[in-house]
Amino acid sequence: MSNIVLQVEDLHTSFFTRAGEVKAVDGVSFFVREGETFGIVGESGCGKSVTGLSILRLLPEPSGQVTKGKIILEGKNLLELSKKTMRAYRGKMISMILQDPMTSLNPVYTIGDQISESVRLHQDLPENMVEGEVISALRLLRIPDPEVRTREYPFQLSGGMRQRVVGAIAMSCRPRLLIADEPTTALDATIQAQYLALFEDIQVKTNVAIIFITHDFGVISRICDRVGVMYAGKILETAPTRDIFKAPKHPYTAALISSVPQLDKKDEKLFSIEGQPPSLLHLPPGCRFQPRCTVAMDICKEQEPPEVKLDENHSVSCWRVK
Amino acid sequence: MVIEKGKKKKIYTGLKRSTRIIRNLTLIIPAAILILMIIVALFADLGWIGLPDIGLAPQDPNATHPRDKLLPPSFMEGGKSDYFLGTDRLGRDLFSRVIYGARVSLSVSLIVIFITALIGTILGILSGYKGGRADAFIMRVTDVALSFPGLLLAMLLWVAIGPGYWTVVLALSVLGWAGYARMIRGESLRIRESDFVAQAQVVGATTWRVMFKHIFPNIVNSLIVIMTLQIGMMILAEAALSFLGLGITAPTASWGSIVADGRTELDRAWWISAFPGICIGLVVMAGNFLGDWIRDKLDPRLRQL
Amino acid sequence: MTRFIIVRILQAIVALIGITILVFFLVRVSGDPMALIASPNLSEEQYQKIKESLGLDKSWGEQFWIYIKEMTRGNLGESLIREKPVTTMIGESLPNTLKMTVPSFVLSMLLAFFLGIMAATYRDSFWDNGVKFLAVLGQALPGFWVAIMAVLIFSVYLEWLPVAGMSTPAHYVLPVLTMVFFMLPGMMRLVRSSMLDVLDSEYIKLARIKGLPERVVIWKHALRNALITPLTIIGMLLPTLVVGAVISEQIFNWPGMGSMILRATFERDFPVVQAITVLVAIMVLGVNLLVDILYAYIDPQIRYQRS
Amino acid sequence: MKRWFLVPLFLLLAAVMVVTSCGGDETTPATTTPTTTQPTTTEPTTTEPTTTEPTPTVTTPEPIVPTGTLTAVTADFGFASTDPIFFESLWGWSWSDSLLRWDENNNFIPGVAYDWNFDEATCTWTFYITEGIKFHNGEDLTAEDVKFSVDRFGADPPWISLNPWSQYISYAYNKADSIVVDDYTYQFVAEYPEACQQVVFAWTRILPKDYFDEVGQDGFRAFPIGSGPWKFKELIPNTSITLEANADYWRPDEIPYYQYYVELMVPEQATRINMLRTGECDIALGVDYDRIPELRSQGYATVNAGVAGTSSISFQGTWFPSAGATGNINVRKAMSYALDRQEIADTWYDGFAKPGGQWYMVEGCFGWTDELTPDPYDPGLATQLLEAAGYPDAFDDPVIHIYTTAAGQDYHLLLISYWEAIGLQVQLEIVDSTISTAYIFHNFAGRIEETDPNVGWIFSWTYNSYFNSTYHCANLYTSRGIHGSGNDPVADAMYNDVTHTADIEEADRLFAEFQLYVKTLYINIGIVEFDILTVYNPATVGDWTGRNWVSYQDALNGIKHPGQ
Repeated sequence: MSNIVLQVEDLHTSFFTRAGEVKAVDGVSFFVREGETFGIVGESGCGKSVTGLSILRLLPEPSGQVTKGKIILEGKNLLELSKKTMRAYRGKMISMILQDPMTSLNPVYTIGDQISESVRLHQDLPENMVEGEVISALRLLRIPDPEVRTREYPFQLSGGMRQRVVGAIAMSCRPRLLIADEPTTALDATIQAQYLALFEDIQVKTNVAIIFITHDFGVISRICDRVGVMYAGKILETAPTRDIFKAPKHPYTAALISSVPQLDKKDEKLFSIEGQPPSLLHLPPGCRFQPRCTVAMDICKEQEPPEVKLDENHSVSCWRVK
Repeated sequence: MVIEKGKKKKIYTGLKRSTRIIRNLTLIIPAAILILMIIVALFADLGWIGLPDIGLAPQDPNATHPRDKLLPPSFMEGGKSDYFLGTDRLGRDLFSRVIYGARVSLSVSLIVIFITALIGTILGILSGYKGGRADAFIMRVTDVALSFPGLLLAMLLWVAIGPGYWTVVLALSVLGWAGYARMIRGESLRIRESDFVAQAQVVGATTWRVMFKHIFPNIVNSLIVIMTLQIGMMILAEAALSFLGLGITAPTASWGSIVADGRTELDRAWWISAFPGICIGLVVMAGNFLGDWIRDKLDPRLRQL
Repeated sequence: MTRFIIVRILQAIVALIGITILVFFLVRVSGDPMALIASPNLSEEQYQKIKESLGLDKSWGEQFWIYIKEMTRGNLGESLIREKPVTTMIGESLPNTLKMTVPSFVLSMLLAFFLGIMAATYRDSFWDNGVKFLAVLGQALPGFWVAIMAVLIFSVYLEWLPVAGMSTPAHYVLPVLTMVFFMLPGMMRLVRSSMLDVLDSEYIKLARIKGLPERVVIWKHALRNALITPLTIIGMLLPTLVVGAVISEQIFNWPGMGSMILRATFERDFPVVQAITVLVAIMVLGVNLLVDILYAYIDPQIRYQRS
Repeated sequence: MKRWFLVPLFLLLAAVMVVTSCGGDETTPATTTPTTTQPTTTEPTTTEPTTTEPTPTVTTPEPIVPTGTLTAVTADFGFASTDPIFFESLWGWSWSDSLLRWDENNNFIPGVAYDWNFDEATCTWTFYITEGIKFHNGEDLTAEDVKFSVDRFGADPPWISLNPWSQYISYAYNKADSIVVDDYTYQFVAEYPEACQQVVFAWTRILPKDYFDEVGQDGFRAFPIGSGPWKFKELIPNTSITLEANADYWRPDEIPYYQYYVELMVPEQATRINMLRTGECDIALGVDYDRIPELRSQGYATVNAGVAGTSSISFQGTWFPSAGATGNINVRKAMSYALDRQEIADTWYDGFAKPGGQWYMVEGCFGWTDELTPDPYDPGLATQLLEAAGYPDAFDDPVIHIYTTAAGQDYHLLLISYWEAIGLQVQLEIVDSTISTAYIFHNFAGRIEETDPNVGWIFSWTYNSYFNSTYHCANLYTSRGIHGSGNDPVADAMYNDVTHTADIEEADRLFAEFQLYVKTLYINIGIVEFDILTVYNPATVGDWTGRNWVSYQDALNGIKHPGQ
């Protein structure tokens, strides 16, 4: 078993709005090992992205705040670092790939400019070596003609290529942890597949730990080693990908998996979950999934289920699981 | 906000009661002010339904009482009860003048808004829907119109056709359409791409039909927002023209012209400029708030307008 | 890029001709310009003399041709009242106007960008609320009213600043501030909202993810993008600039173009009004052209796509 | 974007608006009638006795040394010409000398000519020019210059086409010959004896012929020189004019006390008053009468010109059928009786005026008679007169038009309200100054025509008066006049008598008779005779000893420093 790169313990993140406190992340714990991909899956608005931003400490100020918990990256609690040190960690130790390749590159600077910025900042390199580093980052993401690309502007590239550039920026300093927030959602299916393959490739080459945030179980099955299912600010089930597909323990996980179209079961009707996720301002009493749960019991409406460890890698929060 | 779009709405679902009341106040107060002003304008006198002697204005706005000149408002020391808001240099009743002034100021701005919205909408839809050369041409003209000083045009018209009510209307209209055209074009461009427009085209609807049957109903919201926001702009523009002496001809009162009349008296008869000035401020604010409210309600995307 | 600029210049020239035609024929369509220019009581002989001297005895087409020809030579006609070439009159008054408008413009822009960016960066802070307050103030108060009040307060009662004229630097304070009041709120509001949009964007998030210091994020990544929108509408500031100049010159007795054209208007000095309108049109087109070029410089998409 | 917080903000703002406005009120006492109504008027004193001693030459007894700068603000430079031939160029009066002058008792006194006489047998005026007068360029003023100036003054249009005085004068320029006898003697041969012609000589400013010939008319207008107490320094159009004292002025006791005189054009009255308050100017011209009590109470002084001004209205082309309602004398009479002159004098002029003001006729002026009384305020009689005229039914278009420029708007609205009170329908026509000038002066090109748009219209005239207004009256009342008002043969004949007498006293008597007659024609209705007040700051400006009964510009060189 390789080293744990990131350990998140009981993370609480809230947004303080005029309407009240919005508990976007409400007690999330997980860890990622070196060279491993941990997937966070859930419907939009469940707090996946906020978890990612909390790790980077890039919540919108002053409304968003981590109220409780620990984020330990290689032994250091990120929440205790000074702003300056944290900044030094970003890009160098942790990096992130954002969802929309069309908007996540600055339109007025060249690709080379945007990558070299990171390189210069985090790697103490002589100026003549910067470009080489930039090009090697582009190569890492298998971008053709990297020498030409460095002089181009984002709008001159296709969506897929832009997302690779974003990846190159993220990987330019060989971080220990990469958070990928729905990096493939905006891409076409074929390009998506290529891009996912790239991730595996990168991981092999750099041994980076990856947190892969997505709403798509298909993607999870393709790339993740372990997965956490998140619902309304909480991770309801954590398990190795294979286990979760084989035997989902939480009704929500089960419902999500059954709503994924599968090629081999053509005639079956797709399952969908009734109702809407709850307002994070006014969480239902008891289990947060209970209003939509088809197998809810009385206790579900009264008390929040505790986390139950089924084995070393599989834990679940549900009254039905004992 | 970094939180995703879907979530943002949910945050506001449980608004506090006080917040809701304040939100409604931003609708109720401006709407009340505007409606009040329109009523005042309409009922200054009832001459238009054959009852010239009945009306809100206590006096003829142009009747002079030289011995009562520059009297302060009746609620102040030295004021006379005949003149609620005091008198101007010729002893004219300021209250009556402000009431009649509402008629001119509001009618000018409403007429101008109607004309400019009409022209702007037609050109905007045409430009956005047709695209190509027509679009390029209309947008170039719009760019120039947007950056051409309307004041100069007002001067040119003043010289060419002489002063008067319709000169003011024309001066404010000639360039005013450009703002609408640019905005409507953007909206039309967006809607042009939508499926129902394509569908209409597939079944062979004529250009004009598509433009007004399919595109127009989808931009009405934005149009209403801009038109509301323009009320204040037009009132201010009319006031600026009056200040420079390019406005409505005397003795007809408009809010702008009363402010202008009073500007030389500011140091000794502040009420002449202050009351119509407050009316201008109120209506401008009311228009802006109402516009904001409608925009938030109908089309939050238009934040930048 | 070059082609883009050339196309824009050509378009500007076409637009200028359009405006000139418009202005030229506006007078003529609305009636015989002689009726405007000459008094109804002129003797026949004098009437003809004036008509000839203005070239009004020729056909419209011919007149227009002469007008354009003279214009390209820098001859904008002669004032009817002052009996002086319009260019001379402009030469007398333009420097004064520039002395007031240029500092006002520069100051407004600097303040608008500084305050707008500060407001957007420190959203909902003291800065931001101050900026929003100023914007509302600027929207709802008639500028001339504010200027008059400023004179009453700062010159008459406090006696800090002179009332009118332009002889010392102190004379510039109130007129310049008046103009700033005209221009600043709208621009500031725009910079703020543009900056807010940029700061909300993904690439700013990415820049932060990279670990860039906040000042680099704001002043390198955000600013250049945030500049695009305000720059494209800088041209639209011209009307405000002109209104501001005319009104401040009127209030502060500044012997510039604004006072001149206002006088000319009231005197029905048609050639002057016409000439200045065309001149301003040239200015407008020039500024738009400049903005286009600047825009192309800032936004690489335009720079590359059109070349 | 939440904007709720703007609601209280706006209320605050409205409060600020009111409060700041009130601020003005606190320091300005509400129009208190000044208890100390002692006008700081300096009684004009004759500075020069009418010397008739033979050939005096310029002597220099302890000349004044001009120091400091006097700054005045005025609403408008008006026609802004530097050529003293123009009636409007009152500035020109500051840098030129005239052939004759007059004193405050309306007597003609020496100007450049120290003596003059009229020989009735030969119909010849002989002028004896003071020796040693120098123009600002150092050249001597001689009879050649006088001839040049007199000839130019009376010459035909078009080259001086904008001068309404010379316009009338050139029609009736009673000139047969103009002769230079020697360097300092000039003769003017008239066609008939005319005592009032001295008015023309008093108006004629002597220009340097050689300089004029050298630089031409345009050059002269760009930089005019004369022999007067002030030297032209600089004119910036629509901005300022600067004069410099002529320290070598040939009348040593009339050398200006100030070295520089700067007049700024400041159109806004509020600005002018503010400049006075802040000390940016010493003298404010064109201040409304109803502001004067307040300014006096704040310590500012006023100086009253020796000759009052008049305000009247005149009817144009009344004899044409197209004149409409004003073609009927009863309507015109009714308009006169409808005016409450005392109220106008008390309110608009704040008591600095009295009923009267027939065209250029002020108490004590040439041709004045006490019988020239204004009509009383009698709305009852006015209504009867209107009934007698059959107004409004007898007229196709009963609307009466009165025109003015934007500056005169309020005053005219005041007049109109009196007429509307007796049932007249009056329309105010705001015209620009060009059109107004064209209507009033018929572009100096002759008579009103029946087709002219202003036939039957009314213009109002508010102006400083002069000691002798015969020529102005010719322009208004006679059929040769340029104001389009006169068309009465009796008036023409009576006027002819006034101008065809060699005896000035006889002319005075005849002119008074003429005035009484033309008043009954109701083509001019006097409204008020008002004081001409100039406001100044007594902390920076001393006594006014100059010839203030002629014009403000003629008074400039007599303004002393405080305590001087």
